[in-house]
Amino acid sequence: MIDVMYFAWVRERIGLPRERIETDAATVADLIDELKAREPRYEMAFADLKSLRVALDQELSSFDAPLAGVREVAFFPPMTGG
Amino acid sequence: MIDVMYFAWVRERIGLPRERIETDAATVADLIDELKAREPRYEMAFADLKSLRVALDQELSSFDAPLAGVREVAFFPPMTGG
Amino acid sequence: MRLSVQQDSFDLGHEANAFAAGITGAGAVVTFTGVVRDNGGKLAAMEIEHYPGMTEKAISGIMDQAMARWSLADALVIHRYGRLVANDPIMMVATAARHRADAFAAAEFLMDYLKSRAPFWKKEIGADGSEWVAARDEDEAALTRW
Amino acid sequence: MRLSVQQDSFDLGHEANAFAAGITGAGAVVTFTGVVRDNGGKLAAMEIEHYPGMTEKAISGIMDQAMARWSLADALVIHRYGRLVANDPIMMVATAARHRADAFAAAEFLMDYLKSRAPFWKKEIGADGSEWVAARDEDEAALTRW
Repeated sequence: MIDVMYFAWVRERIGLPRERIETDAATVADLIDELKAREPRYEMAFADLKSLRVALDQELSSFDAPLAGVREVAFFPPMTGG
Repeated sequence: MIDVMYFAWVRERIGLPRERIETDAATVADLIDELKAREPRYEMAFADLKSLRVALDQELSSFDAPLAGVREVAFFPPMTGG
Repeated sequence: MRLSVQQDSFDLGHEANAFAAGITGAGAVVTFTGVVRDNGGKLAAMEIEHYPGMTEKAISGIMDQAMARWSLADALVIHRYGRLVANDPIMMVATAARHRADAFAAAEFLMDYLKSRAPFWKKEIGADGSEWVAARDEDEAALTRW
Repeated sequence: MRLSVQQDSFDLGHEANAFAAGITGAGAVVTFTGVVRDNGGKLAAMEIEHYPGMTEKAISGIMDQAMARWSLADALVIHRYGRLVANDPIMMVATAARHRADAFAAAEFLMDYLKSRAPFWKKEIGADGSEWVAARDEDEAALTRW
């Protein structure tokens, strides 16, 4: 079980801020493929990975990072703070 | 007649903040030579021109600048504002 | 060193004075304040979303880096989230150092990292709809200078 | 645009708020404040001498250059002269711009020119005598970047 969180327009497209997912995905990319296979709203949210960022346990990471031991995955667009 | 002003340690070495001087000096350097010839305190103040700056009519200038038409000459060390 | 991620507004003058009063031996104090632009009257509000937990972690990490890299006497970051209107202060950075070059460099470094590495997302709400603010290429490029 | 060369002290927070309140359409406000360092308790006072007339002329010229060179919404310079003690504010610069890079660059430019081109001279007065502050080579060198 893994906590998956969505922010900004990723959250809006998927329609919820977080969910708990049962997955055997080995990497972030594998998890994304699983999610995209679920429903069109996920496919839409993950259509362009270049416009997405991922954090694993609240640290910026990359799509090929392994998920072993990770409790929290977050997907969001590039940050626009400051 | 020209107004000559001194600031910071130049003022302290010469012992006065300003004076009116009757001079035919063509350039700042000529004026300095005249002043140095007057008294040791002037010679001391103008001993090292590299540590001095000059302003003509309140604009930074150079020692070889002509004095024609100038009403106010100021001598001082490099500025230390801010 | 103080970090505040908050919904409430803050007073630039009050924060600047409190920051300056707390430092000793530092001759140079720099502040940066970000204010909501009204976009020529087209902006009704700005919504700032963030990632609680990661926000504090990311900014603390950035501040630790700044403290280690420059000779800072102190540093402050305040960043708001939630609903803001035109002319509201969004965020503030303050740095104090013995020499001005360190205070300026650290403040710019903190701003560059806050812009692109702290998990905040701005949405502009106008009369004719709302839009997520797009990240600017030059903000990402600004990171390469550090 | 406001310039004040004054003997009286000033309040950083008050000035920062007044400056920020006066600008519109600018998202970025930078302030720099110079404070008298106590040099580890050795400083009794600081005397700042200036050249009335030339001071205002030189700083106005520097501010005009900054306004022309960057897209500034506004700029402020306050510089004191006379007798100051440790922790007194010496001077302040504020800039406002649409983008932070302009506000930062203009504030640093103003500081670099104020340091070496505005006719102020500082004298540090300690328990065991007084000394004119020497100009730093790096302050003169800083001008070459603009």
